[in-house]
Amino acid sequence: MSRQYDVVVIGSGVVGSSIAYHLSERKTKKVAVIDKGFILTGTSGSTQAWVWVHNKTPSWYGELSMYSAELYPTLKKRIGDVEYKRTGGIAPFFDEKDREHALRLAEMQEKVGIDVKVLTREELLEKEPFLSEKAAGATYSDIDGNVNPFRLVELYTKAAKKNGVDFSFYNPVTEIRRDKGYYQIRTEKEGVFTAKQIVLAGGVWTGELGRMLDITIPVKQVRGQILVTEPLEPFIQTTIAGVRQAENGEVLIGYSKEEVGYNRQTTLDVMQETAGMALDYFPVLAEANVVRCFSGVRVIPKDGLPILGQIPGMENAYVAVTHSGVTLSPLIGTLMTELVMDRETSLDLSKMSLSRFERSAAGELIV
Amino acid sequence: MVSVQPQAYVSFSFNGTEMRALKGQTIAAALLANGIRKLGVSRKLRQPRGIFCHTGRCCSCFVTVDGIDHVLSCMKRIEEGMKIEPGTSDPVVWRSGDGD
Amino acid sequence: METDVLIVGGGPAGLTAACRLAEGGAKVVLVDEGFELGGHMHHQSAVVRSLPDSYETMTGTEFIEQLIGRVNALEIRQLLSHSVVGVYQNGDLGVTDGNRTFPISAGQVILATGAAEDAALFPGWTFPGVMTLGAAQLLINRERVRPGNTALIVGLNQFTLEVADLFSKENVSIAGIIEERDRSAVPEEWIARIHEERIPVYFSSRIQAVLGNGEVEKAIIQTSGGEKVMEADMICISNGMSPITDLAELLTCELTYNESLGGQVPIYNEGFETTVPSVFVIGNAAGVTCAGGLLLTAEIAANQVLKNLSLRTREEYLTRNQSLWEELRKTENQHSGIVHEERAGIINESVQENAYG
Amino acid sequence: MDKSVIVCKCEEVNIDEIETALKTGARHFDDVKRLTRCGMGPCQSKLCGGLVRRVISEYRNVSISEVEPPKKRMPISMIRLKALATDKEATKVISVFKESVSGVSRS
Repeated sequence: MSRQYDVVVIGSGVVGSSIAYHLSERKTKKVAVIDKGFILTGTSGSTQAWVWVHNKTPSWYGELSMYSAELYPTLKKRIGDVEYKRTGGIAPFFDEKDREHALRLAEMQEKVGIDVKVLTREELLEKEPFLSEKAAGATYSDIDGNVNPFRLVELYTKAAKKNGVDFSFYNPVTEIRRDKGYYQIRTEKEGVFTAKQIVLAGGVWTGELGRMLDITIPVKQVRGQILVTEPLEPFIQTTIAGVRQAENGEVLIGYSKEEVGYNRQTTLDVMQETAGMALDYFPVLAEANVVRCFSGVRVIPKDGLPILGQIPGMENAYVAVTHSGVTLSPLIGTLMTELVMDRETSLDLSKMSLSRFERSAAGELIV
Repeated sequence: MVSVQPQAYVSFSFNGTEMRALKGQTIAAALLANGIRKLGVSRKLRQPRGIFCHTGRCCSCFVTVDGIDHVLSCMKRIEEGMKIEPGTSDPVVWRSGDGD
Repeated sequence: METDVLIVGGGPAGLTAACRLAEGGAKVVLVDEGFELGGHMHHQSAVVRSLPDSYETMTGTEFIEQLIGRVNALEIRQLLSHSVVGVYQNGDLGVTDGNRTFPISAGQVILATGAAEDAALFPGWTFPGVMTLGAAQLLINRERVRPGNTALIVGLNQFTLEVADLFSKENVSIAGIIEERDRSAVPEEWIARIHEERIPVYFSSRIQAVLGNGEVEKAIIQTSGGEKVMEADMICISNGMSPITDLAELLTCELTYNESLGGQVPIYNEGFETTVPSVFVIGNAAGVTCAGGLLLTAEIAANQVLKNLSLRTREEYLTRNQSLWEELRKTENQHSGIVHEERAGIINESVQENAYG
Repeated sequence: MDKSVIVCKCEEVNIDEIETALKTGARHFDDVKRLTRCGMGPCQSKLCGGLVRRVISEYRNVSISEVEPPKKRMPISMIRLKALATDKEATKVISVFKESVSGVSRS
């Protein structure tokens, strides 16, 4: 027996669950979400969860992130308290020579409306008194912040369920076929789901979903390892790229990148390097206990930029896959809903089309 | 007190009160020998905590030793002159945290 | 640091393996997070019941002291108060002394991490005065502190009997033993022994509440005959043990669930080698067993490690392996809750091929 | 049993909270952990691992072996940052600033 839906979203991570929630707000279509695991078993449950804008490049990507960050304050009223904090974001540099680069970044971002300040050491230490005096300065913007990713995905899901979305967990998709204008999605545990429209939002596994439709979605897996300390008295005010203090006092530290496929092991090598980095930033952390280390596998499209929109040549099939899913989720949910429901979007998505990779392969220059 | 052969004693303080314990005892045992069972409080509900497993695993016996927080009192021996404070140093911020 | 064999855990199993390996000519490093060797057995003032025939009758403490004597006489690098933090990418183990973390590179790794006592759920189990029975035993025998004046013990088993003796010797009175199971599910021999000591046992009972000003002063128990308020300043949990497998898991050893071996336990072959080549698991970490079982699993693994290091011929290895397994079977059938087939049940055939092929 | 009984001692998560998470479709220890924080405290589920699994298995009416145990994480026990830190040159850890700078020079 087949289950009939208007839209099936594959993937219940921060991107998939946001899309499902935003679709469900229209209350016109029957929506289902299918996931091979449970909410938060993938990347969305293993992230630093910065809502990060100010040094995203190229500028249009920064601009996109800014629009998304602007949607966060209203999210609380719509789905509940996701513990979003607009703390301001700092990316410190330790070499005075880097100031020149910082100024160039600020100039570039200003053109799209992102206010980036380049801080002197004194200004930096005034904002973050416990930061190492070795820091030479930093780029800073008010727009950045962080969120609790667990609450975020949980509350997107809860709100979507309330609006009638069906969730099917622990149910891997094994096959997707197109038949008489409908998509037949075969699953391991619950048979076939039939849908008029499908959205691939499988995060790090989206490439595999694409293969089921014979299309190439070029994403790579990049592992990040993060150390977590015991809860400490609040001492970090802003969101610092690489080190942030959560609401409960835990400090999350790390910014590592390794391409090791889906391997989510942590390694003592990177943990030690990360601990070293933490002390470079905040010498006061020396006596803090590290309680755990976790790793997440980020999905990074081949060119690092979001892949968003209709799948070229495939009617009613859409893809939404990006790094920075946490930052971009409110905007992606909004835009994808517009696309799926209204067939047009309030922002031009053409730069993010999957077709750019074909064009690029054909030698066309893309920026 | 359990019957023992005479041994050396060490002096230490707990919450400012001078105490004495057998040399070689863990901090947890030294405190227990002085009638102290409440070693600290839990993080969220601030309920008292004490020795549970005494093998370094359960993490219920945290104390502050010479200013260093969250020392497992069952895994460290008492030393002459140690200043022990109860394990009450967790910040009073409590929300669900982040990260897997 | 480099070594032929790294042994994690200095309890009876780890010490036995260390002795055998060092005697056999291997370079051994022994790491233990405690500040003395011996593990739980070090604080067992009771006679060890299940030692193989070659041993004379002695208490756990005496046994361990002898074993430590043997270890100290050998050239074994001992790292006490050192804990294994985790694993490096190349498979080396990371060890810390609390001041720095460094790698140990070992051709063969033996996990002798022991077992941990299980907790039990009842309202108030988190309060001071509630502790594991093992903690109470250790406090008396090693720390020389009486953990309380009047104890309620949750759970009636072999270990309860052993510590009940100790309590009576040290003038800790026992208000009662609370056992969830029905009387018929408990061996008559245990009940008889408890009756001799005049300790009340409440079958089909559980703790309903722990009362006191932030620490144990009284408990309300729910018995088949209704509620009963009992005065006690200590509640000791004797709820069995589970193998400690943290490091085995980090080393990506495959685990399986086996109730009679104590829960999650690594899969191993007939040399106690896990699914990760050259990583062995022995003692309670390989399934909670009796004292004799601890030593024999260690002997069996040491035998194979010596073969792996070419310090023992294949023939010597085979003969010894066979006789050790025979002895293990005999000892465990007699003294531990392990139905011996359970061990055979988790022995992975693919691992066997790997080891013998 | 009283649903307010604490199961995870470090994070003080009770039976009721665990069952609420299970109602949303959580099946295994780590699913519940991400929703409730059980097992996320200093002992890293060493103490509550078995207890939580039992609560889950009773609620789901499956044997304990069908409830995945918590994924073990490093460090095996808590460690001070200074003891973990190394002088070894960082190769995998990068600076966000440097990364954005390379974006600036690219465009």
